[in-house]
Formats: sequence, structure tokens, C-alpha cells
Amino acid sequence: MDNGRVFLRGAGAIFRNGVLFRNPVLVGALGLYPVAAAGFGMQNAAALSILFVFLALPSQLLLCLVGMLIPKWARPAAVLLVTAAFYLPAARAVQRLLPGSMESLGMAAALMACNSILYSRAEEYAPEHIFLAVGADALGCSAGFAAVICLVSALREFWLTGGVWSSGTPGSGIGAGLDLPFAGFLLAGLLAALVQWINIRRADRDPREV
Amino acid sequence: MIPHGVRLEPRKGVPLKNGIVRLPGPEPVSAPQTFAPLKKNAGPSRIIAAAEKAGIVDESDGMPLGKKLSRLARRGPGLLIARCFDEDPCTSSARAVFREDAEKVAAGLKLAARACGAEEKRLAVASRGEARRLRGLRLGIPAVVAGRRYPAGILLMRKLCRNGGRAAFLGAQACAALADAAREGKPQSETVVTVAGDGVRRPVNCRVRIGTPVEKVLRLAKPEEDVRIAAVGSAVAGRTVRDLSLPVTAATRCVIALRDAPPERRYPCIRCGRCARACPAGVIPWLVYRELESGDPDPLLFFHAGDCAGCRACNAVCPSGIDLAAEVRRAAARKEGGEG
Amino acid sequence: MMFAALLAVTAENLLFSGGLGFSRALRAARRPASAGVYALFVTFFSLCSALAGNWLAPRLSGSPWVLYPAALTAAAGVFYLAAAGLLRALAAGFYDRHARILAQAAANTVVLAVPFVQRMLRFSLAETVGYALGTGAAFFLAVLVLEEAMRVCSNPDMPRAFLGLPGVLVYVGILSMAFAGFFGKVF
Amino acid sequence: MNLRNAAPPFVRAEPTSASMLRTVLFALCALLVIPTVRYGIRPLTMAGVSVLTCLVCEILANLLRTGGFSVTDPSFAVTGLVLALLMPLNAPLWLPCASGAFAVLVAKAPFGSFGRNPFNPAAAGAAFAALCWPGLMFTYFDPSEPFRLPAFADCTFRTGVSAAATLKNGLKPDILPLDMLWGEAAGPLGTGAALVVGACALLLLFSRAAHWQAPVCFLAVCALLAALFPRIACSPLTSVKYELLSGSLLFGGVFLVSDPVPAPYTASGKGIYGAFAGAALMAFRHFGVCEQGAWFAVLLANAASPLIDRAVFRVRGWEEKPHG
Repeated sequence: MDNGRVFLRGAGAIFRNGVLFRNPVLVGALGLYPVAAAGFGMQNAAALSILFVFLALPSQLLLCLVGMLIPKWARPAAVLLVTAAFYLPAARAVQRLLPGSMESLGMAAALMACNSILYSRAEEYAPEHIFLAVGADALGCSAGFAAVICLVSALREFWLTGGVWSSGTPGSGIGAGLDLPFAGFLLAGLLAALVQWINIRRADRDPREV
Repeated sequence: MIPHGVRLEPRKGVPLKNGIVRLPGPEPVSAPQTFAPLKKNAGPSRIIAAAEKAGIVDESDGMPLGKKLSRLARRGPGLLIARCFDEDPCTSSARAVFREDAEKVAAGLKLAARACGAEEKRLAVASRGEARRLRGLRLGIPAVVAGRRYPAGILLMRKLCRNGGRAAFLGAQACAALADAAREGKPQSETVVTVAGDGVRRPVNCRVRIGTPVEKVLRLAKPEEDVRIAAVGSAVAGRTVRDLSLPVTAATRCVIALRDAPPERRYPCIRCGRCARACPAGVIPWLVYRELESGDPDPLLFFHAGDCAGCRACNAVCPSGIDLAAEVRRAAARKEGGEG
Repeated sequence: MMFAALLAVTAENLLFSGGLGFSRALRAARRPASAGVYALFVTFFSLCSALAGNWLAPRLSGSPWVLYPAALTAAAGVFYLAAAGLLRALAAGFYDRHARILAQAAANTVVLAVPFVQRMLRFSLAETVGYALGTGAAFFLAVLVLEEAMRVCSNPDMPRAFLGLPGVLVYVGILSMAFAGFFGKVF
Repeated sequence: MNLRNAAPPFVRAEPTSASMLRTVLFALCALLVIPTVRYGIRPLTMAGVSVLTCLVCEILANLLRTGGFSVTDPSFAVTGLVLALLMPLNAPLWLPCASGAFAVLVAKAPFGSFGRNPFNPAAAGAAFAALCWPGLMFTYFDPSEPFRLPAFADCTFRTGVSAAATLKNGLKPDILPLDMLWGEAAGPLGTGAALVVGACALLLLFSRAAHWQAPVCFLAVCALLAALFPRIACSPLTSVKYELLSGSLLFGGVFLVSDPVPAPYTASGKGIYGAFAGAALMAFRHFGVCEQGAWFAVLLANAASPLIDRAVFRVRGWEEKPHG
């Protein structure tokens, strides 16, 4: 019973790290491509987030179970094969949930299969940790990725159209140009600075926490 | 990179035509302790002994002349040069000595050359006009013109040594004192000091007894009330004094009084690259500074940092007021520590 | 072919004007010594991926569209397996030194994007080869630029919140603005 | 006498960073004279709000960073003025403000403010405005009929076609060369008067506020490329004339390329940097999407400058060998 509670608390910490303190995008600098290139509309962001969670959870759990059986040098290939396999149901699910979004995403959706967050977690983290931790980490990373891409997308969509989730009309926003990748980089940079600032504050307050 | 040095703006200098003012000693001193003058064709060891007995100090580097000459005699310099020019724009003591006592300087240089076995001797003068004046005096020593750029001495030395030649500098005042010692058996008891800067109303070159307090020298030039900075040695590489009762030494070439402290504001490096052009030793100060600042310096990039001559041309030229010379010193110390 | 290579370095520069493979380039910039080998691997896998795309596209034209990216990803895995196996057998020392970057190059977004770009711009085979080479060169350049960006972003005057990665992201954002100004929206 | 200690040197040979910035500021103000005489007070209000925004943002950045109000250097004013001069006079007043805020808060402050910025902040601000509001950045009023613009309000106007846009469309601009020299043509506020810009360049060079290598190489490469690859059917000399006088080429060369902070350290590196910026600008004019954009070329060259420095090191052998 006690053990279970400790586990759960640990899982909660892992989840929180994934969402904020060790956000894979803002602290790990992973998976920047979708944020920069495709994160300029809330619908895109939602589709990519769902795709991510459907890819991350099963592939990481699978690799957690079988990863140690594969020799280390062949693991990258195994990761790529596993994500390729899970890509099919994940893409179908996204299309069911948000019809039409996959077509509008095009290359950005296709390239989620070799997203560097997925890859690095599945290759380095999953095979060497316990099942619960891997699950919590996958969910945390998904939430962290979703939070970043949704925030960036909401800001950019508002700038471009004056509304969020297709409520505005193109051209009636503040200006143009923010659908270009540079805005994604800049916003990610500013958010990363925010997270770094929070981490610094935490470290100043209590050095043991970090 | 070819070193260019710095062109320093000539400040409110001392009019050379006024000559050297003598600051009378306040209390009568007993007649200077004399020794036998040298014979006309005294050997090297006797000349060196005379320099030691006379207690002559070379004003250009603060080294006792006797020690310097015997060291040079062991090394055998090809070329011996008397410095009759001043490096920094506020000082004119060497030029004033040259104007007044060129003959004596030349005689001292000849003695020194005999003492250390130099094959060739020259008088390094400040400008072409001075070189003409020297030719007019027919002293039998050719002139060499030092450039107008700071640090002229090091730049001239580099130019002369480019083809593997060996050269050495002697101060003009030390030469004159050597001539005095040889002819009259007089010890070096006086030195010529420039008093200048915007804090004095009457900048002068004055001949004072060694050991006179700086304050007296300064008073001769009628200082303003609001002098904030008094610097001795050099306007570029000298140091400030707060205690004016300190004595003047043979190596004190100037006393500079300023009404305003130089601005202490520092900006970050703006990458103008002027320090690298100014450095006479081929150091690249901005590179050293950048490496040290990065926190994880790469000693391989401390390019020639050990060759720094301490002339502070980089500091004079830096538009952001960074103390590059200190950084180069730090780097040199670090490099030595790392490699040794 | 040269033109396509030039295109990859400039206009269609996936890293700066598209943000592709950026995470990997940033990682590589932390170890600049191996940047050359990394770029070489990227070129090789881009080439493989482009050829695989060429081969797969007509064969999968009838099947559901989600199959294409999945097949490409799987192909990348196979290529990695082949390359790693070959290197382990032939040059074990070289492989040991560069095992990590070999894997990262194989799973690079910029590598897998090549077939899509190729389809979008309707490249011929020679142009595809040129484009793959250009991608490698662009990756190398990006690593150099990012290395310098990291040095810039570790100066003592930086606000602490921007020190390191956030600064680099802003740096890349501004540089990406220059690319966007030149070429408009690329992808 | 109350003496203090101070560190040498007690003489200075070169202008200080602040005095260099002040010289640049003076030159920029000189560019405001002709537009003010011709169109009323609007150029001054535009420059004023732009500089004010930059000042406010600078103070804000300092507050966030150190908690202090003090502004240590006048670089914010240079940024603000350059931005105002790159905008069309008929642009709404918030446009230079927005780009000024971007320039100071995003392109300068995160990297540690003046002296640390890897990109020219004004170039980044102008690029931001050109990407976000291309319509406002590239619409110019027709200056052929003299009239005064309102000081603050947005204004209605007859649009004119700038020389840069005409060249982009492959046509020969029908503007008298004399008008181009005095800036009496549709175009950004401060970049038209080629004669004044040239005079500013001489001022900057002779007061040693700017180095000569980068701007000279920049202009030389631009002229060379314009002569070799003319965009319109005309003699090489005519092409050089129109390319150099149109758009913000000259202005960018004098005020953006000459900024020492994002340029390489070495003199030869500065030359290469200028040449690279020139080549990038001409390539941009041939293949790019906007009608002009010296700022984009400058940003690209800024990013290349550390690499140029490194290449110069390699060639000069400025890396000591271990135990060498």
C-alpha cells in the first residue's frame, strides 16, 4: 500500500516534469519542427497533440516491455519500426476525431512518426525504466508538448485571424506573417525563457528540489 | 598582423623652446660626493664601474645603468640607441634633454657603446626636424626617427630587429649622466621631469634633485585648485599617486595633473578590433578578453599573450574602456600556470 | 543537380526556413567536433530516404495515404539497421565512436522530409541526389551557425532566463526571419 | 587638493562607444531635415514616437533584468531613428513603435543589450514589420505633388510606385536621377536622399564612428553585381545607378552594415562581411519576394559573421599550436 503511494507520487513528479519543469520542447529542445512549422492554428495543434499521445503512449510502453531484449545498437531501428507501426492506427484515430485535419497538416503530420521527442524517449528512457514511470513520462511529455504547441498556436492564430479555433477570419487579425516558422521559434524561445525563469526561481527558493 | 600602434592626440604639451627650468633645492646640500673622472680612453670595465659609482638609473626602464651595461656587454648588442623621444603625448622630458644637451647625450652614448661593445650607435629622435637638428650639430652619430604612434619605442625596436638584428635602448638622461660621471666624476643627482596635464596652468620641464617630493615639482607648474588626479610615469601606462610627499626618482619622467578622472564607465566590447591593430607585441586582446569572459577559456587562443610588454596601447584605444591589458596579463599568468 | 543542391542550401533550407531537424542540429552543435561526420550521415540517409521515397511512391499510390509516411519511417529503420550492421562489421572502431550520431542521423526529421520535398517540387533522380547532398551541406552549416549561437548565448550579460537554449531559440527565430524574407512561406 | 586613484590610460586616442553612437545619431537626425521641410512635422513625430517606444522598452528590459531604471547608452535612440527612417512616411505611427518594441525587447534585450546583440536590432525590427505588415511597409504616397501630411493622424494619400518596386517588376523607373539624389521619389522616409546619406557616410568615416571596410565592400559588391547582372534592359552603368539609388540599399550600407557590434572583429573579416551582405542583397533583389529588404541581407550577414571570423582565424593561423 505504502509502496504504491510512493510510486504514484513518483509518477506525479515525472508527469509534472514532463509538463513544465523539464518540458521536452522548451527545456530539451526536442520536437521543435511541428511547433515552428505547423503550430499556427489551434486545429493543427490539437491534431498534432492527439497524434502525439496516440504515438507516444503505446510505442513507449511496448519498448519498455521489450526494449531490453533488443541489443543496444539495433534499438534505434526497433524504435523507428515500432513508431511506424503505431503511426497507422494513430493517424486513423486523429482523422476520426478531427476530420480533415490530417490532410491540412500534410508533411507535418507525416513527420510526427520520427519526432525527436518520441525517438529519444523511446530509445533512451523507456527500455531502462519501470512500466509506471514510462507511462507517466509518456503522458507528461504528451501534455507538455500539447501545452506548448497549443499555446504557440493560439497566439499565432489570434495574431493572424483575430480569433482562436477558426472563429476569426484570415486577414482580420493584427497582422500577417506569423504563420512563418520564425514566429514559432521566437514564441518557443520566449516560453522557454519563462520556464527557465521558473526553474531558476525554484532553485533559488529550494536548491534541493532541482 | 602588422602592429600599427596608436596615434595619440598631442595634449596641451610643454613648449620646448622654454627649455628646462631648474627647481632650486630648498636646503643647501653638501657638495656631491665626487670620484675621479675617467681617462679619455678608459676600458669597458672602468666605464661600467663609473656608472655604478655614480648611481645612474636608466629612466626608460628604471634599471641601474651599470647593471644594464654589464648585462648588455655579455649579450653584445649590435645596435645601441639613446631614446631622445617621448612615447606618451603629455611628456617631453627626453626631447627637452636632447634639445639642451645633445652633445652630452651623444658623448654618454659613445661611452656606453664602448662599455658594452656595441658595433653601432644611434640617437632615436622624435621627428624629422629633430633629426635635421642633430645633423646640424655634427656629433658623428646618425639619427633614427621614432614614429609618432604609441608605443614608439617598442614599434621602433620591432622595426630594427625585424632582420634578426639585436638592439638595446638607453635613456637620454642616463646617457647624459654617464657623460657627466666620466668627465667630472659627478654622481647622478638630478633628473628632468615634465609637469603637464589640464590641471596645471604653466606646464614645464624641470630639472629637480632626485628625492624631491612630487608636490614641490607640481607646485612649480602652478596647479589648479581642483586637481583630482596626479599620475606619474606616463599618461598611458603610469600610475596615480594620492600621497604627494612621495619622492621623485630617476625613472619619474612626468607628473600629470588632471582635473577630471577618466570616465570609468565600461561598455561591452563593440568588436571594433582596434586593440589588435594597436598592440605592438602581436597580441590579440579582444580574443583574449572574449575567451576569458566565456568562463571556459581555451589557452590555445591566448595568442602571444606572454609577449605583452605592458604598454597599455590597447587600453588607450578601446572605445568601451575595457581594461584589456589586465585581461592579457591574466591570460598570460593562466597560460604559464597551465603549461608549466 | 547543382541547382537542386544550391536550392537545398538556400531557398528550401529546411532547417531555417522550415524548422525541420532543428532539434537534432542543436544537439549536434553541442559536440561540434563530430559535425562533419554527422552531416555525412545525414547526406547518406537523405539519399537513401529519397530513393526509398522514389521507389515507394508509385507502389503505394493506390493504398491509404497514411501508409506512405509509415512505410518511409520503417524504411529509415531498415536503412539504419543495414548501415549500422555494415559499419560494425567493416569499421568497428569508427562505429563505436559515432554510434550515437549514426542513430540520430537516421531518425532525423530533415532526412525523412526529403521524399516529401521531392514530391512537392517534382525532382528528377539527379536533382534528388543533388538535393540530398545539399541537405547534408545545409545541416553542416546549421550546426556551425548554432554552435556560434550557443557561444553568443552564454555571455555573462545575458538575462539569466535567456541563458542558453531560450536565447538560441530567439537567435534562430531572428535568423529564420531573414530566410522568410528571402523566400516567403516555403512549407 | 583632494586626489583620487584612477586606472590609466589618462589620454584617449579614439572616440568612446557612446560618442560613436552620438555621431551616428547626429547623422540620422540630419536625414530628417529634408522630409520635415517638405512634408511638415510628421517625420519628426514619427521619429519621436519610435525613439520613445525604444526608450520605454529599454527601461522595461532593464527593469526586468536588473531592477534598475538606468539607461546606460544611447543605442536605443539609434535603433528607433533607423526604424523610423526605414518606414514610409504615410505608415501609421504604431508601425515604427511595434517594430521598435520588437527590436529592443526581442532582438536586443535577451542577448544582454548593447554590445552583445548578435543581430542589428533595427534590421530585425524592420524585418519583423516587413513580414507582418507588408502592405503598410511597402505602400508609399506619391510625392510628386507637394502637400503636408498630418502630424499624428493616419492619412489618406495617392499611392506612388517606388523605384525599387518598378525594378522588381522589370521596368525602368521613370524618376529623374536628380530627384533620386534628393529623395523626391516614392520610398521610405529617410533612405531616398542619396546625397545626404553619402554626406552622413563621410561624416561617420572621418569621425571614426564607423569602420570603412564593411560599407565600402558592401557598396562595391552591390555595384559590381548590378553592372554584371542588370535586372532591366539597359547599360551596366544605368543599372548600377538605379540599383544603388533605389530602395534602402545606400541607407542600409551606411547605417546597418557599418554597425560594428554584429560584424566580425577582424578588418578583413569586416570586408568579407560587407561583401557577403552585398551579394545577399543583390541575390534578394533578383530572387526574393519583397521589393526591397536590405535588412534581411544584413540579418543573414550578421549570422554569418562569427563564421567569417573563424575562417579568418584559420587562414591567419591565429590559433597557437599546443607546445608550439
